[in-house]
Amino acid sequence: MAQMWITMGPQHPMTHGLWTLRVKVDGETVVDTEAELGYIHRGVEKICEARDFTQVTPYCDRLCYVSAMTWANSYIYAAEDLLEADVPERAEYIRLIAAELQRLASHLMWLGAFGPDIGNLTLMTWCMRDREMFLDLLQELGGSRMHYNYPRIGGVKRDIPIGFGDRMIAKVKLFEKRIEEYEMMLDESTIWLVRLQGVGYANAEEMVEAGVSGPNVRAAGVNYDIRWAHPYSVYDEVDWEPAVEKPTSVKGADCYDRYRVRIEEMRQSCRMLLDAIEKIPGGKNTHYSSRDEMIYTKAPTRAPEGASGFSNYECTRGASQFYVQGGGEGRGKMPYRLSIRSPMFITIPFVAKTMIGYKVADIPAIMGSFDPCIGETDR
Amino acid sequence: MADPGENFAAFNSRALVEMVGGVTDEALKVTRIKQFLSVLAGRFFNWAGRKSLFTLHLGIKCCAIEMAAAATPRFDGDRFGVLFRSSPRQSDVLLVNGPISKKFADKIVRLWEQMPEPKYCIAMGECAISGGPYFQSYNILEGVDTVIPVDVYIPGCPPRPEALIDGFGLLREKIIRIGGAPSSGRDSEKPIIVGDE
Amino acid sequence: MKITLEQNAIAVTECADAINDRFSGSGIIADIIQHSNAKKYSFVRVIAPPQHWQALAKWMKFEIGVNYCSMITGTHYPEGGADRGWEVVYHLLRQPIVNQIPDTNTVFVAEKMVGAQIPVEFEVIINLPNNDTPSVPTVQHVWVGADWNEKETWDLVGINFEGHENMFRVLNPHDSPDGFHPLQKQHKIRYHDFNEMYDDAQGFGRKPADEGRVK
Amino acid sequence: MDDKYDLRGLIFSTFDDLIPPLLDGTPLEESADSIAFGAATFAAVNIVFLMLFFSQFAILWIERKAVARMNDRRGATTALRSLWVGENGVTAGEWWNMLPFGLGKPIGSLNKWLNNRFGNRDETFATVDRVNNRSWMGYSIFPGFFQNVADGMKFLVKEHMVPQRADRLIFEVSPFLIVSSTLLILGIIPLSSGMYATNPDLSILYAIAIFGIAPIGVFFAGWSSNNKYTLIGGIRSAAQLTAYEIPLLLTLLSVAILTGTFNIIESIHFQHSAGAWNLFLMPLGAGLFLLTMIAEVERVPFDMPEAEAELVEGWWTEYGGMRFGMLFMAEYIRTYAACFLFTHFFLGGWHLPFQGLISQVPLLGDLYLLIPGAIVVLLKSWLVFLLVFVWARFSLARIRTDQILEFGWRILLPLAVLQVVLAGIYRLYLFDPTAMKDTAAGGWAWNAMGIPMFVPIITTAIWLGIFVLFLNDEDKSGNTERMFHVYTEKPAGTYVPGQE
Repeated sequence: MAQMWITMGPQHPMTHGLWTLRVKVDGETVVDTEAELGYIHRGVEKICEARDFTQVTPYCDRLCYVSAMTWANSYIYAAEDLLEADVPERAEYIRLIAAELQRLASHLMWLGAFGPDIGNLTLMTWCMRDREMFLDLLQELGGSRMHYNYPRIGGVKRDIPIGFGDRMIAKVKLFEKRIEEYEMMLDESTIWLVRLQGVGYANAEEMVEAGVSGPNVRAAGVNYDIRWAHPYSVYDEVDWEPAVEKPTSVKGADCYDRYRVRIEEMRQSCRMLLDAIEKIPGGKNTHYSSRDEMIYTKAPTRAPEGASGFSNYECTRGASQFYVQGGGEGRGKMPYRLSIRSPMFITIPFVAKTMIGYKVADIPAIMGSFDPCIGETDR
Repeated sequence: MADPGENFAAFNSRALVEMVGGVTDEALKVTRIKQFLSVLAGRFFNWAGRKSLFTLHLGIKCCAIEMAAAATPRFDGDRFGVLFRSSPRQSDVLLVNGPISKKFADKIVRLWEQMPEPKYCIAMGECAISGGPYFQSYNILEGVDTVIPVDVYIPGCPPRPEALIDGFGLLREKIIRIGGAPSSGRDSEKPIIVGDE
Repeated sequence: MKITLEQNAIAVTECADAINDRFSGSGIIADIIQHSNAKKYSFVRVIAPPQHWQALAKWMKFEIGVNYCSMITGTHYPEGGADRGWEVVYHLLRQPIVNQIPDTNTVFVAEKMVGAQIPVEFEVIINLPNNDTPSVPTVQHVWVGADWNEKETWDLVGINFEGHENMFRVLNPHDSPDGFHPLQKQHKIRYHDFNEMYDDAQGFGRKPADEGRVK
Repeated sequence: MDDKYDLRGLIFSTFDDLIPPLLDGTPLEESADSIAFGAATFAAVNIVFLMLFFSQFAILWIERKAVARMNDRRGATTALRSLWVGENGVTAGEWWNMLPFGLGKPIGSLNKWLNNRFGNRDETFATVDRVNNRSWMGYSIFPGFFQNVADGMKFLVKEHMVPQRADRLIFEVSPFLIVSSTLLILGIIPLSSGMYATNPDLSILYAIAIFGIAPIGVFFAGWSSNNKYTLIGGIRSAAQLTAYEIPLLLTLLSVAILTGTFNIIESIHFQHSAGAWNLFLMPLGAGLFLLTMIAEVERVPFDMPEAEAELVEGWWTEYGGMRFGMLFMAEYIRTYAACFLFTHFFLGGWHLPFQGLISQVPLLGDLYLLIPGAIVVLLKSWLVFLLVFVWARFSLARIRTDQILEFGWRILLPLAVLQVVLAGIYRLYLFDPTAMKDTAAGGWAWNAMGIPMFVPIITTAIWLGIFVLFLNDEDKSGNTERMFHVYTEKPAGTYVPGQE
């Protein structure tokens, strides 16, 4: 049969954003693929060269629209490396709580978007319903639904409100039950299993070689999580285990493994949250004023000439890294060069090649299981 | 355009011939027939058109997530007939929810041209209105209204889903006025800005 | 579970020493630098001349197991002097691949990791002379992950990667003018000093009302 | 047993009484009977068709609201009142004043009275009511029912666009092919024994033949749009329908074998006269019929031809405006027809549940039989739609193309053959034709071994047992490892804060 190229995107339900996947199909089988990015390239790196170190944070929020808090945190750690700031421990705890809440919201958004990819619309509304719980909690911290601008160099913007801890515990405990509901709906449905199992194999070594990171490699059995490999917040003090999937095939992880590993990661986030809110220094029912030394330490605003800062952060989709160079003639307040490493930028071309050999109907399943986010990819 | 002064009793074949028959241009003929229909069934079609706003399922950036949230349990845009269709042929509203880069500019114009009249455009969020935080960028247009006409602006970064729903409400208010007028003939109509008293 | 500071120090020292021993006379210098954020972990910073970069990359990959090329940063220093007009920074990781064999159930404890299992960060800095055609040898065939990173660095910063196959613009539009690389410092951002960064290829300029206005 | 209300007979006798006297003395006198017959048929056909067509809005509404409940939402709330009360306080105008000759004055005064008496303009929750499109006093009558009316009317005024390089003739023709063939199905669907448009002898065959036309239209539409998504959708549709038509035909063949007729109405009569609905005699057949019908009308989980995730909107991607509206409507009419056919073949048509037993009770029995058959049929169909089609659509995922074909050829086809054999055995060896009775009480033709209704009871029990067996026979040990094998040192979910 003749082969033909199909252009999927930029406006296509499969893409979860704006990018183009060009697929060469032979009947229903994918023969070749090409990924094309850049539809929302915004030049954040260039704009940030004209911003203060503090003014960069909102742009980092907007890098990835479903996990704003983790991206802002990632930048903050790079800036703290550059400016040599000290962070109070309570602030680190609050950052951990905020990041894990964001991880829950982000994974729920992923599961919600993954449902329609496979054809299950109910999953989307259920996940978005539960996501609102965590958005409410994050809103108490940052004041906004999506872009919080919450962490500061040397601390956080404001302390957790009174009652936040109790509300969070209640919601997290409720959510742990909801995870079981999802599993009941999905894992016990044969259609869900046959759509995901044995589809989209990705080998661990190839993935690491290609630069894929985060839950996608943990699904293939690589127990690498920056939260323990290069601990940055107080992840070494709270109770958790990295969620790693044991692959059932030598070919690596399939879509089902990637789905399971994220479900498990949500469980681990719940566990972490419940522990962290108990262990937080100063207590969960205390509210310090916004410039209190418990949550904020004043950091220098000017970076020394030639200094550089680097952060390696476990974002919801993998390792997000920031590299900040300070200094320059008379412009020590602004980064001379801000470089952003997005996990999905390297993953998307890899995933495009992963699809070869599967059916057209598997394209959304494979693509969705890798959790693409184009905001951070195109920067 | 539905004019309240038009006589509704004017429905007979002669009127149709008078309005349409003399025109040879195909496109104009179609427009005339549509005009006639909208005069004919005026209110009813206007009501139908504003109560059933199918939105193109186009997610550009942050606001796309709020667009999705507006369709889900807490906000439930379905109450007002706001559904999301993936094909531009079947949608009425182009919801631009993010910055328009130079690479995407001609694509969004094409999407807009693929949508059948009457169609409406909502610019959601700062990026679509003016470039937003990226107004200085080398790759971002200063708002989607540089390439396609916009009916409603919803400011916010991103606007909350309530604001989006309010934007749809204001668009419906506008449709009461303009009816199914083709998008190219609406230049005199002032765009609506949500929250602007 | 975590990698302790002691484990980190041992691994970093081993790696830095190994690089310094192997490439002692070639101008490649490996240092141990401590992060000043978070938990104050250390990493290896290698400063290498461009001509030895490919050899160093292959050696690092196959001898000390650096299997992960995570980020490539190009920087333009128009006033950096004759030797440092451009800088390319590679961030590499050594990340252990364990327990990928099916039907095994090895429980994995970070505190017990030794030797080459311990993850280490590397930062390789390559300074390029101040000219119009900065170029470094490609490491596309060493790490698959370097492929698109190099494409991006060429697209945005304009650093040529010698021997890179299938180079194309990934983020900027394909019809951008030749030689337009927005992150070079001669391009000012809009509204600061210049009306436009470059002649608009597609003709989507600013709105007429804003013309001539400098914010 | 025939339905108590013989509307068709009433129409025919009325026309027979009316028309011949009118034509007395005219040249048409000799053919007066044929004219009366024609006019009566015309009236009956129109009444039945309109009933079927407009009751379709009910299933659209049922789907919308049921889905909303499953998704934890409210669903559409559009009330007809918003026709004259505009948006955000901007009134849409008093359209009744524009009608000629003051025809609309009563509507205006009625509306004024309603607004004065029950209006929510100055109520405490006026905003809430307005936001929720509620009606007077915050009450909402069939909330969202008129949403589908609005959708349909809107499609009417949309621009008609043909893609530039489409095969214009076929592109324009195929929606009509689909819609007209779909409407033909409604022609043979009886609402009750006294209410049907036409009743050909081989109506089962006719229904299946007509169901087979629309796929050609689908393929035409997919091909002519000159779009790769529609092309793939059309080809998928052709492959899927071929794979599922054959089990469907075999299932209907087994229905015909069991009931001994190819006529829908007679097969319904058989179910009552013999004493048990077909559902209890051939649960396997009912299951096969539902599965193949879901595939036939292309709904989740078998909606590959319009898989939204990979093919933007499937084979109708390029259709907009009223063409799309008609296709959408045709889709639902097909679904609705499938529900009717299931009701007729397996759920005993217009017969009430336990009609044989309850009709024996002195007073209650008479009242029970007074329920019109058409209502029973409609309720049963809506229930089938709600419990099978909607529920399946919104709780299951979509199957892949190769899986759907494999399922059709390798599983459904052998099962359908098995069902044909079973039906033959039932008819030949277990059926007692002497015990059939066409009375309100029905017959007892399925007695065996001296136990009344032994055959349906034992059949249902066996198939229910097999179903439960399959339900519980998930290979727990094997599957558990595959399902929940993410491992950690301490299993998640078991952790209690503060305890180590």
